[in-house]
Amino acid sequence: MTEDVTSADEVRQGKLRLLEALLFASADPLDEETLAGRIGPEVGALLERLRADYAPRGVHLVRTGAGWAFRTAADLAPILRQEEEVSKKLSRAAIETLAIIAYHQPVTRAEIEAIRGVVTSKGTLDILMEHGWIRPGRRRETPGRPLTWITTDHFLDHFGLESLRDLPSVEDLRAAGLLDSRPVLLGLGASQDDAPTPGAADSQDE
Amino acid sequence: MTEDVTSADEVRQGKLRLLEALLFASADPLDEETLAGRIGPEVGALLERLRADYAPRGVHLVRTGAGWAFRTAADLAPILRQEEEVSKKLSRAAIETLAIIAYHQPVTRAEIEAIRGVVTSKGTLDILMEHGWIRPGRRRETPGRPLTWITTDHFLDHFGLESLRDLPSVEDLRAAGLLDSRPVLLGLGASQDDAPTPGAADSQDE
Amino acid sequence: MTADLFGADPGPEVDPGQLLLVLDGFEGPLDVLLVLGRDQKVDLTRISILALADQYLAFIDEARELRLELAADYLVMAAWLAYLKSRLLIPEPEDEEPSGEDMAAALAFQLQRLEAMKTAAQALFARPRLGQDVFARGAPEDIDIRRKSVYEVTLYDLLRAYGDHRKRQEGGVLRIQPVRLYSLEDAVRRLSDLLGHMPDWATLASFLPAEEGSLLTRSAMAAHFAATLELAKAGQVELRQDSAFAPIFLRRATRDGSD
Repeated sequence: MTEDVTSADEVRQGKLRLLEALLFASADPLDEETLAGRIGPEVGALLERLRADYAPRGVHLVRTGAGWAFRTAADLAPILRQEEEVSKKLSRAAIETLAIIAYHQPVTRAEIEAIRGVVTSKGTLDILMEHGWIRPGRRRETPGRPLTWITTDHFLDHFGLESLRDLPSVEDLRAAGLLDSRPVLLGLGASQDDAPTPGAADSQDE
Repeated sequence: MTEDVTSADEVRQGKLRLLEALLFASADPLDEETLAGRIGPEVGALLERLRADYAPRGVHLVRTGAGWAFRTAADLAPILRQEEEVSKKLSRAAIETLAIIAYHQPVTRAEIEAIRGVVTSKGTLDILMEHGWIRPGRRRETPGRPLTWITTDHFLDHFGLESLRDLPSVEDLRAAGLLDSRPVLLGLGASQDDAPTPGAADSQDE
Repeated sequence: MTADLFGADPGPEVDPGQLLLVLDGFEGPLDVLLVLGRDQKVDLTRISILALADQYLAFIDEARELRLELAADYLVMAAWLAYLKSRLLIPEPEDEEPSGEDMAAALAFQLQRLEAMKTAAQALFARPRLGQDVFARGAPEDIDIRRKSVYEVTLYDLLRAYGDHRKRQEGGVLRIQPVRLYSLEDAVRRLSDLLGHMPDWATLASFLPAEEGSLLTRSAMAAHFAATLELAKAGQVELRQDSAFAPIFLRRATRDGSD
């Protein structure tokens, strides 16, 4: 009887160690499905256990997007910080565009332009995509079928977000009605033509 | 008195966490001297403490020739390595061929060569097929009945596309900055016409 | 929330003159309006659109006085704001058009939305970032348990490859941007005007416009030279060149044809 309990514990302990090693070996997040393939269906509980084990340590187990990864603790950032290379600094346009895609996704380029009031210059969407932060989403089923843009799991990982719900102030902005991506005015930026629906504005671009 | 002890403990705990994070994030083993510079002279004792903490876990702190590093536990190696695969870089020719098949499918090999302007080596299509990104489609009902190539569902899966319709169009690529075909007319003074906003230059492309 | 987003930092007081100095730093007219709006030191939900329109129109006037080249969208915004202003000042006609109040509210909303996104962008980039504040395992071990992706190819790589390919294909299709050149007609008109103020011989070079840009300068030289020939043919100027490659002199033709 006692032996059985011990052996079940040992199996569990072994799985925990394997899970830990798998996550530790990888620099990129591993999704739960992949891990379940190696560990078994109890991986969810084991991940929570591991997260709790590491919570007080200098390395944390974090959930980001679809996956899990070990990352240095966020509170150590001031000591560990490495300044970004100057060449990698993003333009203001790129930073704002990323925020708009993150908060308004899926969002068309015409909508981004309506929000910013300027056309999107080169070196904006392509740079964000090169960083692996955004990717094309589904086409909008409106006239012209414009392409939409969405953020990636790597975006969540990079900014330490578990999900899009954790975007700063996202609920407040939604409640305030500020996540409406409709073009509003004539004469502003990309939506110069009369655009009663968002789709109509997009169709100009496609 | 008790307070002093607590605070000394906290300092020690903080140093232990920093040590852990430094070792975790470093690409190379860190030697004790370097660590002492960040942590303090007690680093030796802290390293031993950390080694003991991790001894039963799936990750070990090991001393290598040059210094200290975290490694997955040696006893797990056989299980971990079971599916070890080295990721490879795909050649430029292969990526371009894949892109052309994706955009022009169904497309024959002769057509791929006509589009690329170079002969496609046998190995290129083989690699793409082996990887499950492309497969033969229907034969073209023209003399010689050449085989056509099309992309697979795995292709969509790998690149996170829901359907082929979600591939960005040439116009989308241009708008995103991934395709800039405007030649630079050096010395023609055309740049004088550039408006102060970066976007103005783009609008000529729309 | 609203107060946090919009009331926190009204920013320094900006007058249109100062704004012009940093025109390059703006991301279009809406961005300018936002900076002007912050200058009112109220939260954007209570902003005076009428005052904002006046500020913006003053800004555009000043830019024009300084002969700064403004992109078309700045002027479109100015025209739109002038229209909005008239709609706000005169009684609303009973028709289908949106009312001035509605238009003003829509503009205020757009400014709030842009401000919200700017604030959100700051909050986002203030977060601990991977590779800068938070770090992944520095020495990942070569164990890829995700069998399906042996090759490291991202959608970006694929699209970039296709874009590069298309770029090579499109190499033959030139889109030539309009080139600013000095026309003969411009030069004739300009020389005719200037000659009235030139009592005596002057070099052709002294008539050339002092504008930047080598191509424009060279085309101006050619256009003015051709213009002098046209004007000489018409009997309006006299030309003189002392030797080959020497400076060309010209003056207004004297009426009696002597000299």
